[in-house]
Amino acid sequence: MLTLILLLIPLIASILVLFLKGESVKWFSFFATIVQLLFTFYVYSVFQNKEAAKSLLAINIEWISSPKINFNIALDGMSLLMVFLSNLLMPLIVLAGFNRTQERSHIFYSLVLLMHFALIGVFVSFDGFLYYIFWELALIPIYFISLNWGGVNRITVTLKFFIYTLAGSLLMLFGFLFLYWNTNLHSLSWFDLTVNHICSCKQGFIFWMFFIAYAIKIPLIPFHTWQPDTYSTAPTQGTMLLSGIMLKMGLYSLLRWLLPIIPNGVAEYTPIAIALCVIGVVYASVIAIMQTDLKKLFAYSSIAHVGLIAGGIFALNMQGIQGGMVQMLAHGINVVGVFYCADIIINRTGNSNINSLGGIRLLAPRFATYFIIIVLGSIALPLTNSFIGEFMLLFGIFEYNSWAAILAGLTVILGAVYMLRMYQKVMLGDLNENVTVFEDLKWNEELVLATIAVLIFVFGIFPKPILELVEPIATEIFKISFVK
Amino acid sequence: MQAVPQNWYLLLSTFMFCIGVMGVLLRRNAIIILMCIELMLNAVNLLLVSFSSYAGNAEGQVFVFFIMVVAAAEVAVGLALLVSIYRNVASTDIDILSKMKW
Amino acid sequence: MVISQFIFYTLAAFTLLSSLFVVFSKNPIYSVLWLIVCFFTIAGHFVMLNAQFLAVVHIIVYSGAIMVLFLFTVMLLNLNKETEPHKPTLLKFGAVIAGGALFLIVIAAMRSGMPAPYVAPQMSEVGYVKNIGMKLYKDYTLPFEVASILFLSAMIGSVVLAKKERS
Amino acid sequence: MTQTIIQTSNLYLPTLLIPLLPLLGFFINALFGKKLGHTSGWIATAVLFGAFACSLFLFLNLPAGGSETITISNWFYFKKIFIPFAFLIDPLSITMLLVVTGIGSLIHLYSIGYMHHDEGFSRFFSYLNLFIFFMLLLVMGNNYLIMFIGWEGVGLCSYLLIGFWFKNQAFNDAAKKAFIMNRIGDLGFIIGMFMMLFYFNSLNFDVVTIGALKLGIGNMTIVYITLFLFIGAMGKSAQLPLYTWLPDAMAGPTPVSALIHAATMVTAGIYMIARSNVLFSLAPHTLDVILIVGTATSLFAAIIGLKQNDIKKVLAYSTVSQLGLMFAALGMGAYESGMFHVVTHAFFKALLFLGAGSVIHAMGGEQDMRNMGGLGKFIKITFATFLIGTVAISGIPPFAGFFSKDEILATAFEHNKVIWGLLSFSSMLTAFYMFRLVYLTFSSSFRGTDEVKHHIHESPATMTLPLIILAACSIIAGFIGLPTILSHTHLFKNYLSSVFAQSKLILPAGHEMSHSMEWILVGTAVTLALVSIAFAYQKYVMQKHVPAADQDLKGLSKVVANKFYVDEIYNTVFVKPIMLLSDLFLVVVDKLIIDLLVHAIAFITNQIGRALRLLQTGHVGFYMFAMVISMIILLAVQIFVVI
Repeated sequence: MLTLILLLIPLIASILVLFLKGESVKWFSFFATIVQLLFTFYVYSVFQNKEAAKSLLAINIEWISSPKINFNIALDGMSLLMVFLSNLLMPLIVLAGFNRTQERSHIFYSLVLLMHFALIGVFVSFDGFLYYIFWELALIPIYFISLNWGGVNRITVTLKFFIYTLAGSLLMLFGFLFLYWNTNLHSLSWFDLTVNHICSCKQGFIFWMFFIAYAIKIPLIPFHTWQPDTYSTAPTQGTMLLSGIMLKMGLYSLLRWLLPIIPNGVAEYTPIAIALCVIGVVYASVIAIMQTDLKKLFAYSSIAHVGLIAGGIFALNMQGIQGGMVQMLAHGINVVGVFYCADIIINRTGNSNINSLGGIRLLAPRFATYFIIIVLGSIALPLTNSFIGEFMLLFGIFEYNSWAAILAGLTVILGAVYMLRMYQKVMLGDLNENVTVFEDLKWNEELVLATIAVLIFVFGIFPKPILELVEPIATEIFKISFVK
Repeated sequence: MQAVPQNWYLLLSTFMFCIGVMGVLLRRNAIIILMCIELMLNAVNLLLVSFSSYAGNAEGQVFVFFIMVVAAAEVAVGLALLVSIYRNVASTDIDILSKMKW
Repeated sequence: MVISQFIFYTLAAFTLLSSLFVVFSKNPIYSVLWLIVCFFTIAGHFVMLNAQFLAVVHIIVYSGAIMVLFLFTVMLLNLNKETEPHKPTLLKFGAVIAGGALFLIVIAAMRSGMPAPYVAPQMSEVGYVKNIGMKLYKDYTLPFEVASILFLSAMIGSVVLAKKERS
Repeated sequence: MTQTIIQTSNLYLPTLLIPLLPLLGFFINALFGKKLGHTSGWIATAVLFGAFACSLFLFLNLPAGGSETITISNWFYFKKIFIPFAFLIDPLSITMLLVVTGIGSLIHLYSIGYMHHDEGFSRFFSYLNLFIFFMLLLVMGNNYLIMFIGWEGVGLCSYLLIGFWFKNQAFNDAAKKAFIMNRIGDLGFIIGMFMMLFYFNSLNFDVVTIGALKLGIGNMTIVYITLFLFIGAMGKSAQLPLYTWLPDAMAGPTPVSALIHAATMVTAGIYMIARSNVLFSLAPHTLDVILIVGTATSLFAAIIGLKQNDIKKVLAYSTVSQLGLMFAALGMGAYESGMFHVVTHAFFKALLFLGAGSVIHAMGGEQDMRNMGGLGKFIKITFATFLIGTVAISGIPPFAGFFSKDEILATAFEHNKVIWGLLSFSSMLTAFYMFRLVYLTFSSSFRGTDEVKHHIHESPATMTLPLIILAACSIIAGFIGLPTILSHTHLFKNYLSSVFAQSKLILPAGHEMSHSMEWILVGTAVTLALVSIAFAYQKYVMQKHVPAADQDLKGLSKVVANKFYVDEIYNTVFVKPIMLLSDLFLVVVDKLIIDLLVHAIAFITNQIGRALRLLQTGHVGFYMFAMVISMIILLAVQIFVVI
């Protein structure tokens, strides 16, 4: 029941927002997301009490009898982590829009909240079909957000993004249908699928169906070319949604719908998957080094980071899986911060080319401080949130293959290279002639960035609650997906 | 009481239907085509009534009744369309009406 | 029961012939007239099948209303033999062959589904006005009423379409 | 396995306070620095003196040869691997603690004077405090991951402080270079940690040591682990081939160079190896590698140092050279000697840098020695203390450098005569270029402009006081480790003996050197140093030789002055290809291959659509024909195929 409320709050808010006008739209959205966040804390407290959690958090109602589709939502550690991430980022994303004028803001925020609804839905549904519906539903609002509020060239870019992801989803749907007809239970319930595996001879086929869908969403090399364009074109809040939460859908699905469902198939093709991930890490990092567009640089860095997460997951060991989960949270927070900083710079200077920026630190010291904290967080300095995740992921890959770990570990070096190069060109040095005025942070910007900075340190210094939250489910997934 | 085997009705209505199809293919005058469609509809009606009678089930006849309703409405609208087309192109030749392509 | 068979064959022959004439008449007026004949024979078939109500409605709706409409339109547009467009001969052959092929193939397809050659005749009274009336007004009230809305919209639609546009 | 029990030892509170005090200072300075003004410098210095006091308390209260683990919490865990947040207090860490907090507090004091006019005054002190915090974590951690926090953290602070004057992009480049070079080493460190986790399931020093001992001497696993760890040390301690960042790091304010790039951070690599001495002792191959790299670095940097004209660059290369010497000591298994040199070097090198800072302060920012000269008359305290430092580094008895250097050279003589020769040559060069520096700066007459000359003044007391204290230390520090020919008790060795006890059992015991042999070695070393000092005197004081301008250099000296073009080689071999690769990936792979494939799919779909739309002729007759024929075909299929 609590899960259902968690799901319904954004939906109701999304409908109600349509009836509002002006500034009240933003305040209402902010209020709704804060309520949602507080409620998440309550759910977390319930979740800690294992007995009460079972009855309060899961719902399983028959929806369509034939084919057997249930409205099955529940929460486990991983779901809760992802829900927590979404609900943590949502207020920040809404807050980021304060002090910005936007046309038809009530529709915009309605779409944002609808997206929130769909994302939560993806994370809590335990029926394959329901999950697929939410998966596709999440695409619709972001499509319109990018299409209507995006930058130059938005129509082409958004179409490319839409068709790319849709093609992947189609494969996944096909995989689900195949799965449905080839298991003897004829059910898409996660609990059935994880126990009752499909014959291992057919798993390889399904692996590719699912893997490509997720690889496009994550995105992994070579399915990534939609991403840099989309990130740089979409409005900032859209980019934050996309990079912060929507990418995690792909990673989450790897853990939820790929590893435990078809363990043999995964075990068979894991070398290819890891190779793609590791190559992707180095490839995207190297490209990021020479990027001059701020948002594209961050887009490529994001590809490198998620490639590492996916690689750790495919290493199929405990630390890889658990590290992947922790890193999803960390990356979500960092990438939102990074893109918000990029937005502040672009919005103030009207310029996204790092070669024509510089010296901003002289004018906006507070902004510079937050920015460097976020930059350090994303290059995984110890005591920041992404360090432990990266450490565990790399160790996971190391256990799989030490050479792959050394290759993937280049991200430690290359990440520092492109991030510091960017920071130096944008923030340091003397003032560039294009940057004459740069107002320091407004209250809402400071609030967003301060929250992110605090989160970066909190999860870096106290990672244990997160690790403990995901440990049971990580163990379960590891046990199911471990094939001799 | 009915000594005619039902097969004959089937054959008859099929034949009528095919004549209707043939007419549609053969003619270019839209009014004739419309009439051929009526012919096809009637073939179907006949079939339905025969089944209804032989099976002793009134549903078939009710259905025919509704088909007539639809046919009447269709003819009314269709002919109105034709009149307005004729007013524009001064012809009822369907081959002239080939603007709807690509 | 030879009489009923005789009547059936006669009616059937008329039906087919008249429908062939509908298709092959050069003059649209003749087509319309032959179609009226065809409809009458079908009404006859309905009577033969003990569907008196439908037979009457058929005559009223088709022969009475629809055909008048056709005739009226043909005359209004002044269509005659001279204005009648023709297809190339090759296409005409094609059409005939296609129609024939369709007939054959439908018959072949129905072969397995055909009822037995002789079915025990059923003394049915389902076609009586009373029965149909009960059916229509008890079981099919809603569709019946919806049909009237359909008519209304068709009426409005045709008026709107046929009305001369002011330009 | 879980170490959640909180020890209630009397060391608990001071141990906790040592890192917390600088952290507190950092927060105060970072948050309220602007309001505090110049008070922030005093706060930063005060917390460090507090930390120093705590370290002294530990030094006095830790039982001899004992060690204590102070666990604060379980930081995190996965699988069966627990990473505690715990501190290890033993003689080794106390040694480093005293050096870091002691020299650190002196340098803080110095900085109050040095940075007085800088607008980023409080920012500077917050960075310095943060650096000390991370350095203390590095030194105190009881496992490799805590050490790694400090390891990366000091790298970060070094980055922030080198690029302290961030308006200058050249300084920022230097900062970035330092960070990235360090990160290359860090990757090695991380991989080393993975191997330890993989084989020993723990990162705690004691557990790893026990695990390694089980594997035995010469086991390839340990060789790989130690090699990877050594890569980390190469980055942090500026050894060949990763040393190039250290000379560039001189872009930072001079106290930073003294604290981070001479006395403390760069010795982290040596500390780390000394900390994992058992592992390294078990891997003789790695020790050989360390010895070779250390010796090569020592010589290489000394040669470059001969031709540098920037006062800080000379000191930087001398630091690299001295670090190489320390590594050579470690490579020979003489961990105490290495650590001893760390301590003495910390004193005199900090002194030299601070002295150089005082000179630069007096010269109003000028760093080129060709524009100095005769400064001894103007800034007497600086001159005197600087001279003490120079004598100490040159290895003249009884100054500190002599004892530690002599110990290393003696070990080298025993170990391998060639290595001894090379190291002796390198220390001879050291003596030469250090005195070249002194002569060029302080003796003969002033070569700069009158305006600058007018400006020259002695530094304030906050700057001279640390100089005097450090000079005193440079004189007496050597006496904690007197050679056997002079004394039977080597205080420093005894103090650290418990740490290196196990290594001593593993390493082949060297036979005791005869006293006469030792006297000969001491004599040789001192003679060589004196000869090179005399040579420098002859060249720069008697002949008043002034190094030529950069463009007049020719041949070998040009190559040396340009640091053997190492930076340029790295640029062509690594940086340029990566940039090229980046463009290649973006333009060829991303834009051309992948996008071409994607667009090809779209194009094919488009073309099929174009072809199919031609079926849509607009002729109703055609559509009806198509419909009927399709019906026929479908029925035919139903009849003839399916049945």
